[in-house]
Amino acid sequence: MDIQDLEKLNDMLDNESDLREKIRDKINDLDKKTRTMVGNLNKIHSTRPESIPALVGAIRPVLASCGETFGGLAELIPPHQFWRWKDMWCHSLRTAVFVAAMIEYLTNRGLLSLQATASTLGIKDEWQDRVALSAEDYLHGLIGLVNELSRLAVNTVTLGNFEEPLRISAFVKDLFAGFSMLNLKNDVLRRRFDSLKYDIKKIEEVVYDVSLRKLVPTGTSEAGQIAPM
Amino acid sequence: MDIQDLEKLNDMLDNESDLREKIRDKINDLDKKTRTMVGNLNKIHSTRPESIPALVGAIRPVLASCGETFGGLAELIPPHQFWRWKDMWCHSLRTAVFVAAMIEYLTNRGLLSLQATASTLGIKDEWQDRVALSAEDYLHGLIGLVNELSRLAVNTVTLGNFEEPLRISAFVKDLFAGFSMLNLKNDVLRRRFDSLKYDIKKIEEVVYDVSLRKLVPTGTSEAGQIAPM
Amino acid sequence: MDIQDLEKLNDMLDNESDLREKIRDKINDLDKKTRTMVGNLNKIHSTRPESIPALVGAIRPVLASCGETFGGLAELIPPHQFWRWKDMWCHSLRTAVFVAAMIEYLTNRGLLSLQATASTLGIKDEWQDRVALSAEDYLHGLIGLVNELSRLAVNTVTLGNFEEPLRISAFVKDLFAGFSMLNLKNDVLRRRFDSLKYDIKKIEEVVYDVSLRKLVPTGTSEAGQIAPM
Amino acid sequence: MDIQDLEKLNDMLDNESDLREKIRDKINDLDKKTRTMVGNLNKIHSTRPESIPALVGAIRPVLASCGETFGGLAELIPPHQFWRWKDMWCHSLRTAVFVAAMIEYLTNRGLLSLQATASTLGIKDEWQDRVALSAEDYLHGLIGLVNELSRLAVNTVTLGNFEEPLRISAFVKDLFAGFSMLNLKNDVLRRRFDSLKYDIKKIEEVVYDVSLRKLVPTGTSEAGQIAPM
Amino acid sequence: MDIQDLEKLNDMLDNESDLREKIRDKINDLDKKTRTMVGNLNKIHSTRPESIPALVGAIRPVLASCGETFGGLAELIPPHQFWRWKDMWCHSLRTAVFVAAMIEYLTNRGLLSLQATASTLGIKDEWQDRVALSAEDYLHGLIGLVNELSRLAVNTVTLGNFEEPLRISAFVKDLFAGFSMLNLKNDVLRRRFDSLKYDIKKIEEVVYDVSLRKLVPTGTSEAGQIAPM
Amino acid sequence: MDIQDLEKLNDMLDNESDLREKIRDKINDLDKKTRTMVGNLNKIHSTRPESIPALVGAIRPVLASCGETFGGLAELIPPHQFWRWKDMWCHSLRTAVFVAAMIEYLTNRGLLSLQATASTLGIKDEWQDRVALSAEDYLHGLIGLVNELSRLAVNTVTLGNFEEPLRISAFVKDLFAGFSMLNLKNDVLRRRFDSLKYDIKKIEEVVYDVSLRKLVPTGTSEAGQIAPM
Amino acid sequence: MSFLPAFQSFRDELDDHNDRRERLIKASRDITNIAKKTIFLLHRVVLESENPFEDRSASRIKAAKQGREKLNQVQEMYASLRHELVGDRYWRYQRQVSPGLQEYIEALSFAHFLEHSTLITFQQVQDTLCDADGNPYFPLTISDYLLGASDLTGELMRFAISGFGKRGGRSNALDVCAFVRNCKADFERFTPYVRDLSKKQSVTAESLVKIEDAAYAAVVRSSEYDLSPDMLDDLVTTYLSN
Amino acid sequence: MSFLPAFQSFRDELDDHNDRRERLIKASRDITNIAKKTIFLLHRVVLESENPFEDRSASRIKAAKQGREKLNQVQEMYASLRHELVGDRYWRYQRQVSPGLQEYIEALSFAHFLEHSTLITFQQVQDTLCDADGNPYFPLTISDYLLGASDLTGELMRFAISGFGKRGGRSNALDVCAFVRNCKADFERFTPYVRDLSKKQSVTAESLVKIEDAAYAAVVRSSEYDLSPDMLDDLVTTYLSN
Ligand SMILES: [Mn+2]
Ligand SMILES: [Mn+2]
Repeated sequence: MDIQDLEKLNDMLDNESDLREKIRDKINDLDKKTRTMVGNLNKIHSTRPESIPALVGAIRPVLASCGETFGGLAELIPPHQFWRWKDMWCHSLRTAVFVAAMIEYLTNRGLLSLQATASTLGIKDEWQDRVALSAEDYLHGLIGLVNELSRLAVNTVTLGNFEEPLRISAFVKDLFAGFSMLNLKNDVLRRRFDSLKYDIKKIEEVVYDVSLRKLVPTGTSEAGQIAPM
Repeated sequence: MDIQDLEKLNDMLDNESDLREKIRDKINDLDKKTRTMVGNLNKIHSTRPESIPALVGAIRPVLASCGETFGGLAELIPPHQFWRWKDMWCHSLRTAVFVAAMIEYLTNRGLLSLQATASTLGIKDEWQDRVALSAEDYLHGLIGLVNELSRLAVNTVTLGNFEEPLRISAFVKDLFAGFSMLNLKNDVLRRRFDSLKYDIKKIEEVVYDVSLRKLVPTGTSEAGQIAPM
Repeated sequence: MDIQDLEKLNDMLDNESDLREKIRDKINDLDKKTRTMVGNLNKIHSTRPESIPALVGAIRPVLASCGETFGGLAELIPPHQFWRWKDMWCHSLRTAVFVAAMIEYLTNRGLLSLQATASTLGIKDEWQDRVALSAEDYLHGLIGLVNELSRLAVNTVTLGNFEEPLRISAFVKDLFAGFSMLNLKNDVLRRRFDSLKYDIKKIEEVVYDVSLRKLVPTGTSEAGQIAPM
Repeated sequence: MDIQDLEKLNDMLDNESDLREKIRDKINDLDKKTRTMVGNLNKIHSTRPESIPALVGAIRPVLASCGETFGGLAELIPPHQFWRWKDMWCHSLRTAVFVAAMIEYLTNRGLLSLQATASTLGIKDEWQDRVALSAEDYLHGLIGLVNELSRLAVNTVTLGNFEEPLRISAFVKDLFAGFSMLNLKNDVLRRRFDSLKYDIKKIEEVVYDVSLRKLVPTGTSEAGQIAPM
Repeated sequence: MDIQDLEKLNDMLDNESDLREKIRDKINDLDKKTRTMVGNLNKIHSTRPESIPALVGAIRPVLASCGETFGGLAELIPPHQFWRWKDMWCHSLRTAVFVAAMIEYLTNRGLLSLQATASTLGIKDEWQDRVALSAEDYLHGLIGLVNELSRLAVNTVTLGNFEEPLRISAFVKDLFAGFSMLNLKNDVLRRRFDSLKYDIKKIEEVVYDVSLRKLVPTGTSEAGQIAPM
Repeated sequence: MDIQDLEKLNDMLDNESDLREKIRDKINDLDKKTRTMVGNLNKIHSTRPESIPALVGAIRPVLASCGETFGGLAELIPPHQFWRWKDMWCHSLRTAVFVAAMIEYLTNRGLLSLQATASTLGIKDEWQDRVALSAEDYLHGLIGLVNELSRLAVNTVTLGNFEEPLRISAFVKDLFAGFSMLNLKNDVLRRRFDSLKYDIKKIEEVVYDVSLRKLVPTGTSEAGQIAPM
Repeated sequence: MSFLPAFQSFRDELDDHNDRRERLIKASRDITNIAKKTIFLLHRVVLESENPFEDRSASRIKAAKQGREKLNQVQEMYASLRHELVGDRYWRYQRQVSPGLQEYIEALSFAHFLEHSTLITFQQVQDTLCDADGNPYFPLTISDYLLGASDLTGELMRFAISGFGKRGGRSNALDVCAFVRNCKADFERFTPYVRDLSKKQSVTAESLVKIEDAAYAAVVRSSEYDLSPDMLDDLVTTYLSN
Repeated sequence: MSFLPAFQSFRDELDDHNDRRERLIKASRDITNIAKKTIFLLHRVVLESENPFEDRSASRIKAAKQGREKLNQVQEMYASLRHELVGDRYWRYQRQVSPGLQEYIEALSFAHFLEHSTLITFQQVQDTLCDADGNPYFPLTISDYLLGASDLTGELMRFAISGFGKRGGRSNALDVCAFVRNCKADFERFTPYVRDLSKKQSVTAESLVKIEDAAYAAVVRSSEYDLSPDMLDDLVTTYLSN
């Protein structure tokens, strides 16, 4: 092997492995944040409606601070190498998407769009070729949201809140219709989409239980008309 | 090859395989005890609250006798070789931890600390370099406890005891919150911890079922107020 | 979960993962050295006898410097935890044993004893409970030596040196006889030892070829009489 | 090679391969029968209690006809060679054990003993050294029974029969307690036995569902008091 | 589960595992002997013809002592259970067959028949249903003999004995012709037999080398005319 | 499933499995013939040139009788299903090709063309869609021929025939040039073609040996001029 | 080098074979993709419709029609591949053709099920792979038919679960449960003959348990009330739409 | 169903991605086939030539030229795929692109070896994958370069063995032996960085042993005579052509 070539290759590989180390540091940062947020979000299952805003309020600043970390990442990643490195942080990113989407749901009972999610997470459009929110990661985050909402439907009833399951049901059905539009491969997303069907089934069962027990005051059941809890 | 060297090598190999045999004997002892205890503990799923103390009382002496076996092990293991052999008994040890922690729960509805578990099992501090209770094995035992408690939540309801699931729920959520604060690596322990969420979901569904049907007096969902069964 | 207990558990888990990182760094060090040495040793297959001493001379300082790395390891490993961590470096250690034994063979046509190997690698007796050379690792290194010597027998003939195969044959047969007297279990070591017979067959065929063609002075087939090259 | 020796060897090899062919034919016979029976037994999941006796009645003659096939096998197998050939039919035999045990359960809600199973299958004691029912095969058949009963517990409820799960629960727990007392090695049987706990959990959840909803008359949860369906 | 049935099952399982232990002890005995003999036989590759009888003489008593071990085995194995346990010792038995056949070759340049092998190893006809020498094991032993003879052909030339390869060639070809007449199935034996052609090729090349160089008196290539070495 | 469909499918499958059985019978026939022929051909390695014609003469009738078997096959195979079943007999067919090509070589020192091979084996053109000789099978047979010729090159020298290797060398080189024309996948044929290179190398070594020893009378070495042995 | 002409023709033959193999592999991938998209389409269309769970309802027939139209693309591809599979060639390239073909059969049988609530027959599948004169493009094998149809059970499981919350979804789960149970029973006898069918049967068994669990849940939930499941469904629906 | 527009765009994006992935897989298979054929061509042309084993001999240069010409097809394919791999896309579809690319590098490095008796450099490979202005079609990775070049050793082993009997073949075996030994040594340091390179190194080690055995055989055979190997070769050749 040519000596100069050898050295050039060596330099490239060293740079690459340095870079990997630095990226990993940033991701550790991000992981600490998502772990904290998920830990706090976990409390929604035992929190009464009136205390939810405070809970969400405590998470928001942490969520906002993610932008900084993504900014750090964007500085590290060389131009056009988004797809080269993204596997390293996609798990953390999906968790962050889940958190952002859950907070939006808890606040407005609505869906955070991809664009809005990216901006909530502080991911800037101009980083497109280095750090971006892909449709795939966004969709994984939403599936995480549905998983958690099916648990929430059960637990809000335990806490005596019989209207929330109806709202969850309406929201999740809409989301399911969206997912049904996609042509998926036999990949992870497909498998998670399949699992989503079980969440919907669970939610339907809760709705069935509370409907039949006539626990919903007449006239309030159209989801749109119910005030946020 | 030098004859003396050869003999030395052979001695080392022979000693090792003798020792392994003896350790295996001790572990067989231990296994017989844990199998008996687990067999008896299995009866909690069909035992009414008033008979639980007797059931637990019958297991305690067997649990106490484990100290003897660990003592035998500690005599066998050469100094400094805890880490060489511990894989041989870690499965049995984790089962013993599970038994000790379950008995504590059934008696006081509380968590047995690592220190208290070691002392219940008769593992002495001065054996540190030969036989010890590692954090990892302790945590594995606790995960086993949660697995079993989710089953218990289901079965106590079948037996007409609707309050126990609430206590289990409170206990397990507390434990889960603790686990969430640990920095677990992506290893077996993390994977088993992740699987806990299925147990929690199951317990939540039981609590949902009894709440929905108003089978527990209102206000009791704050578990702390319920007296032990 | 008790806060103090939690913190203690977390400290234990954190220390462990820090330590693992530091050990891995040391092993990377060691790997760089063994890779360099093996790379250089690889040249024996194309080096004429008169240049072998220079080649070996260039490797010796690197070999000597391993002691430093092992020293670093010995400082890192907590007392009594040799068996906990040794799997992490056993592959590198076995390569180092191979290098040391090959250098001894190339210099004196003799076998480096376990004791002498440990001392060549700078592994001190007083580290026994942290860093040591086990019989198993030593034997694995020797098997690596035989694998390489069978290739050497072929290549020295290509270089026009017809006597070296006779020495190799005598050395390897002696070593093989030694191995045959060990009580090996049916494990990795046994399997690698069984594979040695292919190396021996290959060496025998080389000796056959040079004997048949009378390329070595008659009577020299008793290897002892040949002076080192 | 000596001609006579050659011929003797060839005769031995030829006989063996003829025999294997004939045994395979018998096993194909047996397989056809077990496949028919399993296919019919599969209908229990969608059959109402009152039609079960007819279903079972249709299977009994097939089961009885197995004795003939085993008799054919017993004629083929040379004396003392039970252990040589038994692996060829153990899979089919275990299926047959499962069928016999299921039919007994469906008829009397009881366990068919090893002895009774052998006699139901028409395996005679005097064939001991050629065709016999080993403890291992019997136990494998029983595990298959439990696997199927956990499915049956679910499906009888779907058919509106809420009491059967209680009987299944009592039966399976009794069987499980029996298995727990066996000294199983760490082999296939142990692993299949360990998997039984999932079946038991599933059955317990069914019992929970019907108890919670008071779908069975109170007091009937002690299974012994329920008359066979 | 019936208590008596349970105990019977447990007894069966316990006896089996005791027996396995005892058989393993006997086989360890046998292994020690075969290992010693193989170790000694290994010396034929560097032993001059005149010293072969002494070498063989030293092995014969060990070989004779195998009968004792087989006798011990025959006492352990219950009637009719030859085929149940034989896999445990077939590896050792095949090695013993190899030793017996090699000694016969070295002494008389002839083939030891199956019958004669059994009697050399002290395996008695009346143990047929417990311990016997099957055609398969005998043939495996002979294949081991050919493997070793191809090595011997090479090494006798190195030792200056140019006639032995011719005898080996004649013997092996005769044996090969015999094997060719057997109706082997596509199993392990067939695969090992197919591999014999590499040994034969090697032997032919040795014969070629000595013929080409006229190292054997002309006319001697008809092996029958050569006196034993 | 539709009842009529069920029966139709069943009939088709039964026919298919009957057919498979009948084909297997024919192939057993064929195998017996090829085994006999290969066994006889094996004698060429120890047969002097003058006896080769007799040896070949004894094989020819067996070879001719293969046509009958192929005819039987052609009657069995349904139209257009050559590729469906051919895997069952391709091993035997390749052996038959090898035999035919070897006999041609031994008789005329020439290559039997694909067309001529098919006609020697009695495979008729009009069976094209049922039984045919594919290029692939023909080429496999030729590689088998080269394998055997490299062995023959060695053994003819042992028998004192120094001219045959030169003829073999010329023949095999031509064949190699042919094979080099092919674009192979990484499949079996490629692997066997690679192995063919070693055969050529072996033959070259024999030619080298005999050339340098000037054992070839000057003037006779141009292969074309040498009379068949 | 006297053998060259012969080997030149061998080369041409081998190259020809490899090129054809490549073409078929590519076509098979394309067919797989279309079939997969068709399956998603069917799920989508039928679940969005009014009466997805009513036998032979207009909406199911409409969904099936849309699926069939998409599958026409595949049929056209097979028509154009016809010369590559002529005579014996299907058997030679079976391993390349089967994956796409089985996926096609899965999609086709799903459309058929929606329309007729039955399992498509062997002949019906073969009929879709024939020219205008009824000559098959290639012989359909039982193996491809059974393995493709076996995959249908997985899609039916998804259909039953995701329709669970809709009106009639509970009784649909019971119907699908019976259908899949019959498929499993009918296929069983073919397992000794068809390679890999046992593996597919295990997957079917898993799907069946999932459907059984859903059917069970439907019955258990409604068992506390003294009304038929359908009436309960109506109650809930009325309730929610109030 | 307010989310439909968003999901419609996700569907388009996913379909687009899957279609591109399919196109690249197909292209990669085609490239692999051309590269494999080129390797056979190189073996064939060089072994049929007059002086296959003479450094920089006209016949070796001619063979290399023929190989390069065939590989032009591959370069044109990469040029036409350029838009599929623009910007970041190479990294996204690396797993689809690599197999064909590595096979191409193997073929290219074989041609290069025949012409120059050296290992083609990283830059030289990248240069073949650029447009007229020197802009690369996509970034060449070290991993593809090393894994492709590593496969060269297997072809060199075949080259050494099959040329063994020809004039100069014996010393060629010695030369190739040295070259492969150096490759193996040089590549070793990259193994911690490049996935799968260790496995390839094991294959190289096996090839090396085969070449060493051939070189050994050459020396042993000629060692009985007091002449240089080349003179012995000449003797044999003269002898045979007499
Ligand atoms: Mn599918
Ligand atoms: Mn290659």
